[in-house]
Amino acid sequence: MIPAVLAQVGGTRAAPLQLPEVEYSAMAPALILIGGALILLVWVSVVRRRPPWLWAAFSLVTGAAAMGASLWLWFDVRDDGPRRAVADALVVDGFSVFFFVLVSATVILAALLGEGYLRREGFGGPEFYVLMLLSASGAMFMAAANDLIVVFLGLEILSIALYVLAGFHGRRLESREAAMKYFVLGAFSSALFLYGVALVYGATGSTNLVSIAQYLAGNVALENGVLLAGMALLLVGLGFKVAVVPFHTWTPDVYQGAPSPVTGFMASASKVAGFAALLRVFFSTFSTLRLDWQPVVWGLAVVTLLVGSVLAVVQTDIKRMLAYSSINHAGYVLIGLQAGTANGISGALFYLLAYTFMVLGSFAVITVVGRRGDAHHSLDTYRGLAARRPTLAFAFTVFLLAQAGVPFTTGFLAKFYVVSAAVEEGSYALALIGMLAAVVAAFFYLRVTVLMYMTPASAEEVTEGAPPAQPRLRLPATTGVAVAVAVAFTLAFGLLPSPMIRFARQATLLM
Amino acid sequence: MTLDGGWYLTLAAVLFTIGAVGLLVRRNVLVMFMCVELMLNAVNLTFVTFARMLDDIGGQALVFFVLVVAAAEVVVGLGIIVSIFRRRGGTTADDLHLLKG
Amino acid sequence: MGVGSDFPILSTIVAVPVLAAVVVALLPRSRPDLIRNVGLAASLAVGVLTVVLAIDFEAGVPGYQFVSEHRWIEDFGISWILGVDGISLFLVVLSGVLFPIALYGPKVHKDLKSYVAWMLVLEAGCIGSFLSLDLFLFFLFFEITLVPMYFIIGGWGYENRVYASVKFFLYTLFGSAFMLVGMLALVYLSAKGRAPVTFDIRELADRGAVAGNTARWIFLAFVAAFAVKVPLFPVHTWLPDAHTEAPTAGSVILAGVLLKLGTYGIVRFGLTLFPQAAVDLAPLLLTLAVIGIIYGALVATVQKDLKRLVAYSSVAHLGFIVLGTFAFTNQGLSGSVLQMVNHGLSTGALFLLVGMIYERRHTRQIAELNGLQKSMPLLAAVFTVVMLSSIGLPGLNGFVGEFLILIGTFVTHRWWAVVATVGVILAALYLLWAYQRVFHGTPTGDNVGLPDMTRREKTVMAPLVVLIVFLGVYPKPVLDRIDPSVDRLIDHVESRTDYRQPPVAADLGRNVRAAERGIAAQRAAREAEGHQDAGEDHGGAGEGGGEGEHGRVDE
Amino acid sequence: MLDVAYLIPALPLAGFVVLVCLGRRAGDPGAGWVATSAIGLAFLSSFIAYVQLLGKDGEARAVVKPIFTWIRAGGFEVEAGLLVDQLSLTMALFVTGVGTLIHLYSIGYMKGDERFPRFFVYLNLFAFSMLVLVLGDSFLLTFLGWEGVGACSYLLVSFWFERNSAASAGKKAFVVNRVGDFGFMLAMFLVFATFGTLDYQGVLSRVDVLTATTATAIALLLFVGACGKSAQLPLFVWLPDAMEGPTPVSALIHAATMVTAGVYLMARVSPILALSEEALTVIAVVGALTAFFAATVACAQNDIKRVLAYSTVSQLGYMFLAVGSGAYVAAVFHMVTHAFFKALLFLGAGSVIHGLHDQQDMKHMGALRRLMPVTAVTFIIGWLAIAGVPPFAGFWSKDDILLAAYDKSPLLWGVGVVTALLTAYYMSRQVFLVFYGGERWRKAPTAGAHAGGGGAAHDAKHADDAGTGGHGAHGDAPHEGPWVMTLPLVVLASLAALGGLLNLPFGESARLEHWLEPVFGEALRHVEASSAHKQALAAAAGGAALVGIAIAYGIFIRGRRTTAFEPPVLQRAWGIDALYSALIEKPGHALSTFAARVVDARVIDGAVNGVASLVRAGGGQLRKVQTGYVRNYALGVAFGATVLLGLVVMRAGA
Repeated sequence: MIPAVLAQVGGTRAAPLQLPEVEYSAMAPALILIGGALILLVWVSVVRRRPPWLWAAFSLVTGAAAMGASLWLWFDVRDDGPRRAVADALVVDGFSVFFFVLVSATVILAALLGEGYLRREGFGGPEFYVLMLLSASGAMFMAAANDLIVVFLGLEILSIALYVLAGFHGRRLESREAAMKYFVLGAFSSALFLYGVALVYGATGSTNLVSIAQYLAGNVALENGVLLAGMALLLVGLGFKVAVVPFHTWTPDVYQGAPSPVTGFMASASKVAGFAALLRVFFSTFSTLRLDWQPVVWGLAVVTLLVGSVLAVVQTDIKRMLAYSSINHAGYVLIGLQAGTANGISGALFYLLAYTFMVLGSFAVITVVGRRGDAHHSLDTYRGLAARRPTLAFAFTVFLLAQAGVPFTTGFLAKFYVVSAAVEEGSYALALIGMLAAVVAAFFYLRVTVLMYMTPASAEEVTEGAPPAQPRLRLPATTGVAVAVAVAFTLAFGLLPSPMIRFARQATLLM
Repeated sequence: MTLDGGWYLTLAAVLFTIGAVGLLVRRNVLVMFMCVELMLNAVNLTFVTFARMLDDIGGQALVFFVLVVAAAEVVVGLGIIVSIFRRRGGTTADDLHLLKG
Repeated sequence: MGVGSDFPILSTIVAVPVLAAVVVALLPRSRPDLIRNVGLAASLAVGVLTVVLAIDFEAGVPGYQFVSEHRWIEDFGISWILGVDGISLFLVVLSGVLFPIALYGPKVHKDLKSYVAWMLVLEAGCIGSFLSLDLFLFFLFFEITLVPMYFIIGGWGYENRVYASVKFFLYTLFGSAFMLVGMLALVYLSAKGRAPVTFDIRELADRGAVAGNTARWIFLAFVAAFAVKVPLFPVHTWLPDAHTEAPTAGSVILAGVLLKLGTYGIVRFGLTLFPQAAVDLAPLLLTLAVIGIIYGALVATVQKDLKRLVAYSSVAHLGFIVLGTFAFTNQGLSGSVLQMVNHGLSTGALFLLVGMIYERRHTRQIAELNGLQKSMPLLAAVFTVVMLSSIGLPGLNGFVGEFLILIGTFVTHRWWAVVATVGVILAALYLLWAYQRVFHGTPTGDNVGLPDMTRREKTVMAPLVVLIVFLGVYPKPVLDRIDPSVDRLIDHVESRTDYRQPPVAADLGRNVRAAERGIAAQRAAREAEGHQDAGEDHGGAGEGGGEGEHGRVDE
Repeated sequence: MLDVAYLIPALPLAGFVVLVCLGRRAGDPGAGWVATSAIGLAFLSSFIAYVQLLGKDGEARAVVKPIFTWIRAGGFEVEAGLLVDQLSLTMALFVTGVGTLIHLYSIGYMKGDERFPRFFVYLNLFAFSMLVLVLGDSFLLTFLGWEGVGACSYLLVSFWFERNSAASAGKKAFVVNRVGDFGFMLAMFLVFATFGTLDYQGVLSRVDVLTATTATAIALLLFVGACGKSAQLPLFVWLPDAMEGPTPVSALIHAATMVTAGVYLMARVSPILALSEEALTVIAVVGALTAFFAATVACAQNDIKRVLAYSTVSQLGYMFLAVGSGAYVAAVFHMVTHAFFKALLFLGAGSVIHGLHDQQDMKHMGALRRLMPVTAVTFIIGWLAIAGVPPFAGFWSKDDILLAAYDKSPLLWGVGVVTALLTAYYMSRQVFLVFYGGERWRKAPTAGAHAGGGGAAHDAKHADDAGTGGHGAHGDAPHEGPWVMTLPLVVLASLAALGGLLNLPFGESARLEHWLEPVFGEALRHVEASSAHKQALAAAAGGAALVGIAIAYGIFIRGRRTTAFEPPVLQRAWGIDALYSALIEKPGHALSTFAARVVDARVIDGAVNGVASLVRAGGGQLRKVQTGYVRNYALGVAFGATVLLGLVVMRAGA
């Protein structure tokens, strides 16, 4: 925002200082989240000894308010068209609002997840919620960014909070290690991203996405090399965030090490926000350079799909396995991007929508099964789960099969959508590779169902470390609600997907 | 003597590379972190240079954002590093490889 | 017992098992009887509905009947379109018949609730696949069947069940991957220009937008999915494992219904959507089919496990069905469709019988069984009938289909038919040999004094045996319903390609019959009284056939 | 008119259905009487139909009685109907006639068997199938019966399934027949491809459209089918083994009726055969060779039933010789007379076996004529008939065949005459060994311990089951059976003695020929030869028979020997079974094993599992990259960034 202001100042030296109008209403969801976080902070410093559920309840309310504001914005944008805010630094169009909604949903589900987890692990404070809300606001800024530097700011707001969240469970060495790795690598990739911003700025003379697009449309870029190098570095930075191979290396370690609800939140919000920026920057801003980035994205999609699925096959830790699975999912979203059409983008959006609920649901189950100490994530823990907790096992099965792309789930439609976009554009090979990777991926999802349904629990007692008898798993009511919501979403919109498809499609068209 | 903008850019690129290589080869987390700072400042140099070349004050303003963010990162990063290595003698990143595979 | 014309019978048939599955899932685990009864009632209701459907079905109409069409995912051009024609009708009836049998017949030793629920979901999936006229909808049903079957094999199967169920799932998914891409390619290539995107196969077939190499590739992509499902040599190796390890009901449904999804898919989608490609690539598929026939039979011969033997016999039998499909003659295709039903009945029955043996002896190893006929004469007798049906003995159902397939293939692809006929010899060899080892001889050890079939087992086998005999003796009601649709399909292929069915297969035969009838009529004049009823019969047949045939000749 | 024809197959079918429904409740001998009356009434119906047919003109005697449309698909349509003409009715008459007698006989023979009702279920089903075979109005309906009788044969041969030899024999019969069916099916395909129909009338009235090649192909393919069913070279191997079945089964199925189906089929398609001289020659040569070959083997067999089995093969060879020579009437004539005397011989043999408590080895028989007078007398009549001694039935029919063969080729005639000599010899040997000589059964080992030839012997269990009761283990004097067993013997003996009357070669008395002639029409070849010529040939045939008997007399009565010329190679039927085993069975099994254990398990499934292992191994290798060291991860990111930068720089430069 301020650069634009300064630019104006630089341009018209003698003119009086004209401050851009900050349209608060346009940024309401993000502001609500930030406000909520601040209130929580103040609250906890002023009033001591509050029952912990209150923090969760407040976060839920905040999330719901953000969701409400997002929906209001949605109808507003749909009727009156996109709104630019803060001197063109932010744009509130259908695309942004789609992500506002998605991130708000993430917040709500993660708050539900967190409550049970924090209570079980004995964390009383509101820090988790504060950080989560702030992180989510960063995600919203990324989605609404109309300027590369705002993307960077959003990215950092998102990430810095996540670094802390990853190391939140201080008693667990894994958690701290995850935080350290995430932080070092995250900072490294931020630097790369930022260098990319700088090069693009140098090549086009602006960091504003619209200006860049206009410049590229109007001029044959003189310093094409600089521009392309900048674009490549942007891809690296955002690719890191969404875990695209080969920038994915942090993902398994961080997913495994971070507290389970944090992993769930990270897997959804962080990936969603990263893709929001990636899709907007590449599809809309760099659309004239499509021929340059399409083959690159093609290649990234292929290695992401293959590496994600193949590596997941050999994992023995459920969180790590899902980390690779999330890498695999990133590959599918890239298929949508690679198509480079409105259909592809709406496919990608739909994929992210479906993915958010599947992955949060999965981590909800994992949180429960992880038991006290958040330490039981070996696949062996899932032996015979169906016999002990049939409903939980069924829910997990739904999430796993949906991720595998079984029909009548949103997961299937998501794959169908992006693959159809690819096929429509003639990318048959990529589509086929995607579907074949899904076959490999199905193997490791099935493995978990095999353990839950087809393996007796008794065999587990042989492995050392595990207690002789499985204590009964405690499913907190809030987590139960989260799981139920995720299952309902996955199945209901798997059966009648039209509203969600239209949502994604309009979001793309209103970009 | 006036230097062509290209030299600044090259310098920035070299600094950036040094930072990156440093991050890759050093094992002390603090040093690694400093390398990141070096990279960020190389970027700042790039921004300023481009702003001069383009005669656009905006690029120079961007540097402030970067500095602010870098400061925030330092705060959080040092916090994490301290919390991890509080009970350890050194700050070697390689000590942490519980998670792998 | 007709139903109102606006009653959505097809949607009901698909919905009833799903709703019943939900109901079962909500029932308390502690009420196994209730669960069983709900499941059985639902599947019986579906069975009755399918029979009503078959009765209400108008025999002479070649097109789709009872079509129910609802918009579903408009953005993708996807609709909920169900319809039935002669090709799918009896597969639906077969599913309706086999599911109650599979649910009621074999005992379930654990977790009845999930078992029943999965079976009902499976039923909906299978029937849904047969009824779908929307490519996307078909794919959904086609894929969803994997899930319940996976859980049934993996949850209630034998020692090696996990390997088998995962193999089954992934193998099929592998094939489907190609089909999904092919399907999308077809749909989008068909939507070039101003035409809207649609998955309606009637519309897609009409447009016939893909041709040449493109069509061939897409056709192959479809075939990849169906070939795995059929299974066609050399992608058949999931089948023996799945069959062997599945619980009895799983094997029954797998062999009886699920495999038909593949052959049905080839007929409905392969031939309808890609006539030219199907004609072009027929030699490839015919060759694979023939290899499957011989190879399946040879491998079946040396199996040591009874279920595995039956599984390989399925490979051979399904080879016949594919053979008939790509013969591109009325007989071959009708035979294939009929044989799908026949194979479902006889192989389903065989698996039930093997399951009964397993219940008593807890082994499927042929070497551990002998002389069972001594103590179980009735079971042996039923086994004999079913075995003879599987061998293709005239008078039992297996023969009619097999013969039509072979004769239909012979007129267009002579040498393939000749080699395939060798398979008929081999079928006798491996089944009789197995029968001899299991049932003949003097029983020893644990094989002495086993109880014969129980009332429940008799109840289960009775309808199958009756159908096996009925379809062997009087397949006409079935063929009369299959024939017009098959005719239409061949017409469709002929109108889109240079291919022409040999006249002998199309109508020469009928002309001969007509000429004969002329002679017969003269005779009848002399023997007025004896010939009356037969004359009526002839007249009716002549009309029905004439309409279907001559429309094509004029084109 | 002729609606009674429907009853001919319907009655045995009804009997079958009734017996199936009754199950064990039908009881012993109730089931037997139900079955016997069913087929007895079928015989009556046939006879009524015969009388009705006589009331028509010669040309109008072919009547199609439609039943229902069996199969219809596109241009392919099969109306199930009965074709009642002279040929099919002749067949129906002797099938039901002989069948009734054998049913009756079985009531006595099978008495006490634990599966007595089931036996008659099968018998009635067989009778139904056989009648469908002969009365069917199209190839496909004949094929229905053809396979039906095959299945019944399978069920009946392995009736005593406890014995592995019986079980194997049943399976072998079915499978070898299937090889023949392969030919039959291909023939039907070819017929359909050519004519567009499988109806006999539709096809046979238009044979002129056939090219010579197609005609030859159809004829030979049908002949392959006939070879299977009628046990001709090279597919005869199942018939001797089929003697494992109960003796009435051997009599009914493997002597009188089913095995003649091949001859019937050839006679039925005579208009097609007439178009192909090559096919006729092949048939004649195969027939002659089979006749000779089987006769040599029969000379060396010790099992009373196997002698008769090979004799049946040999006699069937004669019939094919007749067919090949265009003498269809002679073939049918011989078929009928053979049905009489061979059924008689089998039933007699069954009586002997029954009386000796399942002793089948002729070396352990002898001098039975005093103890079993009825059996002996009737058996001797059968012997004279088959040996070709005038005026018994066999002489006349065999004479007809030899005459036609001479017309075809003197060489074939020569083979026929030598075979006639051998026939007389081995049948005499049998009679002398069984009914004359010393009472060797007194010191015979336990029944079944000494397996003759191929090892056909009832187990001791059946000795108990089938015993007529009242006497214990062996050592009892051989005895005659009850009246239900002797009555059929007497009736058949009279038929065997007088059967020649059907077709005496004198003037107008050639009734059968006259009756059948319209069926064959131009296909039938008439031998144009002087009567002196005919008489000389007849004398030669008769002489050969007498020489054969004389030789046997010299050896077994005069020489009092019990063994003569019986080289192992003949006992093993020229080693054909071993040859098949070595050439087909073993390589086939090896091939199947290879396909299952190597191709399927290793190659195909190996590839499938290999892909899975490959993915796993790939994952295992790839995860090594994920070292857990953060700087390695950073290196990964840097590497990826470098590659991307390199790519875009290359792109920008290009």
